[in-house]
Amino acid sequence: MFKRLNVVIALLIVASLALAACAPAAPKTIKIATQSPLSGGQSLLGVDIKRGAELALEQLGGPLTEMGFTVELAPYDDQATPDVGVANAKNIVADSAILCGVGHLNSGVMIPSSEEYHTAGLAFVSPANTNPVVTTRGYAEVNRIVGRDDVQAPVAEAYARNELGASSVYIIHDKTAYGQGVAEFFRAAADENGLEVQAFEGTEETANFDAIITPLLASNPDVVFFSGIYNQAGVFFKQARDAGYEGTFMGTDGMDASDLAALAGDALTKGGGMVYTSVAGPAAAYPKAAKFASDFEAKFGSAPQPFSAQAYDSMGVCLSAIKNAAEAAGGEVPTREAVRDAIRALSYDGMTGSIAFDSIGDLPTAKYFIIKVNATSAETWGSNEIVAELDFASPGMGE
Amino acid sequence: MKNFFDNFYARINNGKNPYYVTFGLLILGAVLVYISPRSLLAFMILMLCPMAIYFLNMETKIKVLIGILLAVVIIPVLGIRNIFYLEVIFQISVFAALALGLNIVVGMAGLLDLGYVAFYAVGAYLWAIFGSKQLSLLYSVPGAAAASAEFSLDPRWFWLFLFLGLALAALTGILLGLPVLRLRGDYLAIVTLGFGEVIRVLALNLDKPINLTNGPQGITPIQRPPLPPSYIMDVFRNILEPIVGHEVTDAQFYNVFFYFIALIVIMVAIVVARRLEDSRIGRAWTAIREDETAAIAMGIPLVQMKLYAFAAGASFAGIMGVIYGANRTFVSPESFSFLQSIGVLTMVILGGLGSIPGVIIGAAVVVFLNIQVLQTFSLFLSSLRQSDAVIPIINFAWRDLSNQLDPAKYQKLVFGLILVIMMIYRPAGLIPAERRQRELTHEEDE
Amino acid sequence: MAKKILEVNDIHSYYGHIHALKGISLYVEEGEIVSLIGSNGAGKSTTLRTISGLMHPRSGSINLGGTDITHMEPHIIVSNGVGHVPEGRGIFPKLSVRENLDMGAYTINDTPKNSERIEQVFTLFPRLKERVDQYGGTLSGGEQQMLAIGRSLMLNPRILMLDEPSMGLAPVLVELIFDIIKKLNKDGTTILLVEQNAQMALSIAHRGYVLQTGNIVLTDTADKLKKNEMVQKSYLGIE
Amino acid sequence: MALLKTTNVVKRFGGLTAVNKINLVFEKGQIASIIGPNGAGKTTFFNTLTGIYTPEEGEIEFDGRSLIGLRPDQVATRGIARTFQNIRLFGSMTVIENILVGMHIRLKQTGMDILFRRKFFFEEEAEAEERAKELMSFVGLRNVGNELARNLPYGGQRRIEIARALAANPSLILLDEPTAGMNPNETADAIKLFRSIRDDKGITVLLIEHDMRVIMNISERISVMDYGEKIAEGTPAEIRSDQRVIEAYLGREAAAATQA
Amino acid sequence: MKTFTSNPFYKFIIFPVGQMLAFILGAGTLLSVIIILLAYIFRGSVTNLDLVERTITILPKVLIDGITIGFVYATIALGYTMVYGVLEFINFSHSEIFMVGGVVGVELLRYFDAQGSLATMNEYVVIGMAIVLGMVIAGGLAVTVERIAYKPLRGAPRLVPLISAIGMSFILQDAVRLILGLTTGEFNVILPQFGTFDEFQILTIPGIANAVQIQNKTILLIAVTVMMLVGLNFLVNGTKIGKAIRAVAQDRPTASLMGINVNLIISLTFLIGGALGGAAGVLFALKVTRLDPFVGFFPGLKAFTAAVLGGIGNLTGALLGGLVLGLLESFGASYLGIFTEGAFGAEYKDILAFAILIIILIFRPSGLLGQTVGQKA
Repeated sequence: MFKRLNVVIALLIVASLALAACAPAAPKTIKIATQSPLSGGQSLLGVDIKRGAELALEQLGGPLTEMGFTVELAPYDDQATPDVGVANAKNIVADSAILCGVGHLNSGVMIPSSEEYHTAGLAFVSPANTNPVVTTRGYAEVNRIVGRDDVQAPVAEAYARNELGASSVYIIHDKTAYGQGVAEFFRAAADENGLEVQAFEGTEETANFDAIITPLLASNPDVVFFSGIYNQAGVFFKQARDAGYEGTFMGTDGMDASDLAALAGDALTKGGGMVYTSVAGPAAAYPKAAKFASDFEAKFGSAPQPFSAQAYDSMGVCLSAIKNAAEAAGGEVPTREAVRDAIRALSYDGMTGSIAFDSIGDLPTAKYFIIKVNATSAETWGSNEIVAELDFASPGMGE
Repeated sequence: MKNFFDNFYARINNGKNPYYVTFGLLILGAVLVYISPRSLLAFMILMLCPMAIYFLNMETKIKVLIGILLAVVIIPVLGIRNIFYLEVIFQISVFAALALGLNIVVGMAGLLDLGYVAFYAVGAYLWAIFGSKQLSLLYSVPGAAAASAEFSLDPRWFWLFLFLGLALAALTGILLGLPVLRLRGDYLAIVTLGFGEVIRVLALNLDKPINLTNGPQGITPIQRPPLPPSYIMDVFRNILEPIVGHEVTDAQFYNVFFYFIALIVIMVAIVVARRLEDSRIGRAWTAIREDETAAIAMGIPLVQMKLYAFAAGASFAGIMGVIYGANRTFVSPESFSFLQSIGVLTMVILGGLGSIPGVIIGAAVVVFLNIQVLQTFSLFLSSLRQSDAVIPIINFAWRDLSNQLDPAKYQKLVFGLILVIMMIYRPAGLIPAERRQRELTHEEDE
Repeated sequence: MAKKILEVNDIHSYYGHIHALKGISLYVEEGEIVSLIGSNGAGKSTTLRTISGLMHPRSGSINLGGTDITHMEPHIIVSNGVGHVPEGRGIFPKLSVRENLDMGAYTINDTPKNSERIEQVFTLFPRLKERVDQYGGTLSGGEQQMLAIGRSLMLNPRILMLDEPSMGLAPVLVELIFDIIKKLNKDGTTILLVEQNAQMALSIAHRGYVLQTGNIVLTDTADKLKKNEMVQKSYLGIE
Repeated sequence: MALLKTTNVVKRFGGLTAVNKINLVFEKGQIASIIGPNGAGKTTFFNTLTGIYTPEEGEIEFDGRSLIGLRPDQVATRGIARTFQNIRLFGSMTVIENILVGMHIRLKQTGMDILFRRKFFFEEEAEAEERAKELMSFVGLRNVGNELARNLPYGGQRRIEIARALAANPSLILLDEPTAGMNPNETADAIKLFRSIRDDKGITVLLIEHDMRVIMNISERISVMDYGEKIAEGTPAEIRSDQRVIEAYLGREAAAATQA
Repeated sequence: MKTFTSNPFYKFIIFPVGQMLAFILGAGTLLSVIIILLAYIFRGSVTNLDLVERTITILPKVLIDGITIGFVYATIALGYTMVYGVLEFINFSHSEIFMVGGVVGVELLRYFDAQGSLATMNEYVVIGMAIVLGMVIAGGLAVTVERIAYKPLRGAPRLVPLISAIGMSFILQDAVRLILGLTTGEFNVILPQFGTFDEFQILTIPGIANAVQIQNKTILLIAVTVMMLVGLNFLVNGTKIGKAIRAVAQDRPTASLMGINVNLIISLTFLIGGALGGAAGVLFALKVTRLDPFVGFFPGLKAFTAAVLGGIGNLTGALLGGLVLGLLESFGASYLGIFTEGAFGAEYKDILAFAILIIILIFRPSGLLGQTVGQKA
C-alpha cells in the first residue's frame, strides 16, 4: 500500500514538474492565444472560433516558421463568463510569449478582459464582438474584423422597408449584449424611418417560444427581425411558421450557419421567406471561403459555425502583423507593442475581404451582405443568394 | 491511506520541524515562483505555505510574522511579476468571502440558499450604477451610450459605497427573508433560487422603461478608487522595479491595490464570522439548524435569528460585490447566474459545511481548479498536440489525439467528477467543522 | 432438548466508531420466550437490529434454524421467518391498517392465505378490525402496538422479536399486550423480547439475558434472574 | 398562589379534539403530574402551554398574564422551560453549548458586543460558562462539557436536557416523560433531581409520566387525562383509588402494585 | 355507489382524469376571467390596439400553450417528486436525465431518417418507439446515477447528495456533449421532419369560442402525458409495488423488516422517475424540434418549481404545480407585453412565475398539497 502510494505521489510530482517545465518556452517561441467558450452551452460557437484560428495557424503559419520561430496556439476557455475571461486575460498577459490574441465570442467577456489586454499592450483581434463599446473606448490593442451593430442594423432595416415593402416589424432578441445591441439599433432606425415596431421582446428561452408566437400571430407583422444566434432563431422560425406565421423572417450574422436550415427546414422558404444580414458573404461569394469550409470540414469533421471564418481571418491578421513586426525587429521576437502597432498598420487580404483597421480598431469600411435563404436543409445551404452587398463606413467613436 | 497521512502529519508536526517546513516552503516557493513565474508547480508550493501556517503547531507570533511576510511582501512582489497570481488570489478572496457569508446561512443556520449571488449582484450593481456614467444615461437606449456622458460621482465615493453595498445587501436579505423564512428547508431553497433568478432577470431587463442596468450590455466603465498619491507610488515603483525586472504600471499597481482591499475584507470577514459563530447569536443559529422546535422552546426567536443570518450572510456578498464591480470596471448579468450560486454552495460544502477554515479552503480549491489547474492542464495537452511528442510504449502520437477529446472542452466534466468523488469519499468536506473546546478545568477540581 | 431456532455467536457491532455490541452470544429455542433486559444503551435494540440485518456485525455469526444469516439483507432475513417489531413500532402512518397488514405479508404471494391470516390477526386484535380503513398514524399507542405485532404475525414467523412493546403505554395496556404475548407463545410462537420493564418481561419469559454496555453479564432462567440480587437492585427496583 | 391556570383550553386537529376543555391550576412551588394513556393529549397540552400550538378556545394564564397568542420563544421568555418526550438536544453541539443555548434569553450581549468583543461580552460569557458548569454538576454530570451531546449515553442526555431547560432560569419547568427508558436505579436518581429542582431552586415542576412509581412517589397533585379530557384530579392516594382512573389507565394490577 | 367508486376503472382512470379536467377547467376559467377583467380595466391606458379584443382573440391559444407546457413540467416534476417523496432528496441531475431521454429519442428518429425509412413508417409508431427508447435509456441512466452517486451517500447530511447530484449534472451534460460531438464536435440534436405532427386540428366549441387550432403534436403530447400520469397513479396507488414504494417513503428500516428490498424499491423509484423524464424529453423534443446537452436546465428548474409549488413529494401536487406554472407562465408571457405596451414583456415571465410561487408558499407553506408520497395521490 505504502509503496504504491509513494509511486503515485512520485508520478504526481513528475507530472506537475512536467507542467511546470512546459511553462517557460523556448526563446524563439511565439504564442497566439484564443479566448472563447470551449465548455458549456455556448461552446458550439466558441470551439469553432478556436478551430478557425487553429486552422489558420496551420495554413498561414509558414512564413513565421521559415523565419525560425515556433508558433503555438494557446487556447483558453472563458466559459462565457467575465470572471473566467478576466482571469485568463491576466494569465495570457503574464505569458510573455503570447504576442497576439483572437477572441472573444461574448462582448460581455471581451469588454472587461480587454482592459487587461489594454494595460499590457497585447493586441487582440475579435472575430465576433459587434458591440460598439468594444472599440469606442479607443484602445490601441482592441481590433475587430466584423461590422458593428450600429451599422448592421440600419442596413437590415432599410432592406426591410425598401425591398420587402414592410410597414410593420416585430423585433425579438436573445437578451445577450450582441443580440440586444443589434435589435436596439434596428429599432432606432425603424422609429426614425416610420417602420412600425409592433413589439420589442427579449427572450432567453431556447426551446419553447409559444408565449412569444401567440401575440405575434395576433399582431401579424410584415417582418419578424430576430437578433441572435441561429440555434435559437432556427427553432423560433420553425415554431412560428408551424403556428401559421406567413411573413418574412430577418436575422443577423448570427444566422450564418448551415444548421439554421437543418433546424428550421422549409420554414425558411415558406411564406415570406427569410433573409439575413452578414458581414461575411456565403462561400460562393469568396473562393477562399469555399476552400476554408472544405478544409475545415476535412480537419474537424463538421461545417464551420458562424464567426469561425472570422476567427480564421483574425488569426491571419495576427500572424501577418507578427511577421511584419519581426522583420522590422530584424528577425528577433518582436515586442507586443510592435505587434499592436503592426496590426493597425496592416492591410491584409483576408478570406472575408480586405482588412485594415482605423484608429479605434474598426474596419474603416465594412462589407455588409444581405442574403436570402433558399436552403431547406444543411446540405443546400450553398444555394442561398446574395441580394444586396453594401459598403458602410465605421461610425467611429460616436458622438 | 489515512494512516499514512496521519503519520506524515505527525512527523512534520514534531518539535522544530514545523518551522523548517514552513520556512522551507516559503523560501522555496518564493524562489521558484520568482525564477519561473508561470509555473503552476512553483505557485502550488508557495500556496502550501499558508496551509502549513494553518495546520502546523508553531508559536502564534511566528505564524503571524510569516503570514504578514507572505501576504504583504512576497505575494505582491511575485504578483507584479505575474499579475495572474494576484488575480487568482483576488478571486479566491472574493469567493472565500462569499463562501463565508453563505456558510453563515447554510452552514451555521442550516437555511439552504440557492440564490446567494443575488446579494453579490446587489452590491456590484449598486456601485456600478453610481460609480459609472449610468445615472446620466437613464433615458438613453442601452448600447448607444454617449461617450461624452459624465461620471456622476467622484471615485473616492467607492469607500463609502463599500458600506452602502454591505447595508443594501443586508437589507435585501431581510426583505427577502421576512416573508419566506417561515418556510421549511426545501421550500426555502426553491424560493431563494427563484429570488436569485429574479435579481438576475431584473438586471437583464431593467434597461426599460428606464435604463437602470443597461440590460445585457452591462455597465462599463465603472470607476476605481484612486491609487495613493503619485509620490508614494513612485517610492514603491523605485523599490519594485529592480526586483521584478520590468516597469511597473499603474494598472499593475491596481492589481496589488485590489489584492490588498480583498485581503483586508477577507480578514475582517473571517474575524466577523468567527466572532458571530462563537457567541449567543452563533449558538442560536446552530441550535436552529439542529432542531427548530427545541430551539424555539429555549426562547430563541426563530424568524429574528434567521433574518440575522440572512442579513449577515448577504452583507458579506454585498461588500464583495462593490469591490468586484470596481475591480472589473464592468458588470453584466452573466456574472450572477444560478450556476454561480451553485458554485459558491459547492465551495462551502466541499470545504466543510459550517467550518470557517474549511469554506476558505473550499473557495481556494474551486477557484484554483477552475481558473488555473484545469486551464493549465489543457494548455499543456494542447501544446503536446502541437508538438511531436509520442507516448512511448503504445507509440501514440499526441498529434493524433482526437480534437474532440481536448480537455479544455470538458472542464465541467472534470469538475463534476471531482464533486462526486469528494462527496463519496469525504462528505464532511476538506476540513470538517469542529466545535470549540472550552477550558473546563474548574469542573475537574470540584 | 428443543431445537435452537436462533443462535447468535459472539457478534460485534458498531455505530460508526462506537463499539455497541462487544461479543454477544445467545440462543433461542423453539417455543421459548427469551427476554433481553438491560438499561438504555446496553445494546438490546442493537442486538435485535443486528439479528434482523438492519445492521451488520463486524464479526461473529448469526444462525437461524441452520441457515447462516449473518450477512444477509433484512428483506431476505425476514422472508426466512424473522418477525421484528421495531422500537417505536414502525407503523406506516399514511397507510391504512389493512395496508399495513398487507405490508407484513409482502413476501408471501398467496392471496387466500393472506386473507386468512388477516382474519386471524383480527381475531387476536378485534380493535384493529374496527379501524381497518383508518390510517395507521391515527391509531392510539396501544392500537399501534397491536398493529405492529399483528403485522409481524402476517409472516407466520419462526421467531418473533419484540422491541420494547410496553414503551409509552398505559399500565392497563401493558398488561393487555403482555397477555397477548403470552397467548401467542402458548399458540406456538417463539419470542425474543427486549424490554425495559424487567418486572413484566421476567414474569412471562422462560429465560433471560442481562445486558450491560454491549456485554451479556448474566443469563439464566427467568425465575432465577428474578431472585438475583444484582437484577433485583438494578432492574427491578428492589433495594 | 396560582402560577399557571388554564381555563377551558381546547385544541383541535381537523376533526380530532386533542385537548378538550382542560381546566387546571398549578400552585407555585408544587410538583404536579399529568398522567393518562398514550394519545390522551398530554403532550399536546404541553405544546399548547408552550405556544407551539395555539388553542382554539380557552385561556392560559401564567403569573397573572395571558399566554394566548405568544410564540414559543416568548413563552420561554416569560419563564416556562421544558424538555421533550423524545430527547431533543442539539446533537452536534457540545454539552456546554447546549446549556448556553438554554441561557439565550438571559444573555444581554448585543451584536456590537459580539462583533467588537467588548469587555462586557467576555464577562458575560465567562459568567454563563460558570453557571453552565454549575448546572452540569447540579444534574449530576462531570467532565462531559466538551463532549458532543449526541455522544452522551441516554441517561446523560436526559440530564443535559434538564440542565438546558434550567439554564433559562424558569419559574416553571415542564418535563415530558423524563424517566422514560431509565432503569430503576436511574429513576431513583431522577426523582431526587426533580425534588431538588423544586426544593433548591424553587422552580415549580410539572411532569408527564407513565412510571407509576415516579408519579406516586413525587407528585403532590396528579391530573389524569383521557381522550383529551381531564377525568380525575387529586392527591396520589385519591387517584389510586379512583375507579375511572383504574379502568381507563392504571388497570387493577398496577393500582394494586403502587399501593404498596 | 360504494361499489362503483371502488371499481378500479373509476378509481384509477375516471377519477384522476376527471380531477385533472376539473382542475384545468377551473384554473383556465379563473385566469381567463381575471385577464378579461383586467383588459376592461386597462383598456383606456393602451392606445395602440383594442386591448379587450386582442386579449380575447389570443386567449384560447394562450390557454392551450399553458396547458401543453404545463403537462411537460408536470411529467418532469413527477421525477423530482417521486425521488423526493422516497428519499427526501432533490435529485438535481433529473433535468439531465430528461435531456438524455430526449436526445436518445431524437437520435433514434435521426437514425431512421438516415436509413431513409422514416418517411415510410407510421409516424405514431415511430414516435412511440422513440418514447419507449427514451424511457428505457433515461430510466436506466437514472438508476445508474443513483447507484453510483447517491447510494453510497445514504445517511449522509442532506446537502451531501445534493452536491453529488450537481456534480452528476455537470458530468452528464459534458458526457452527452462528448458523445454527440465525438465525430463532429457539434451537439445540436435536430428533430427530423416527418409525419403530420405539425398539422392543425380545428376545434370549435359552439357558442363559446371561435375555431381553435391545435397542432397534432400538442394533442399527442397531452394525450401521452395524461396516459402516463394515469399509469403512474395506478402503479403507486393500485399495486403492491406502489404500496411498497409508499411504505419505503414513510419508514425505510421498517419497510425492510416487512421483507421489502429497500434498495430495489429506491432504484425502482429512480427508474420510474427517470422513465417519465425520458418520455417527457422525447415529447419536448417533438414540440421544440431541437435539443442540446444543456437544454434540460430550464425545464428542469421549472419542473422543480412546479413540484415544490404543488407540494414536493405529492404526485397530484406535481401535476397541479406543473399546470399552474405552465398556465401562469403562458398568461404572463403573452399578456405582459400587450398590457404594458412593451415596457415589460415575455422576459418577465420567470419573475412572475417565481413571484406567484412565493405568494402561494407564504399562504400555503408546504405547497398546494403539501404531503408525502405516502399520501394517496
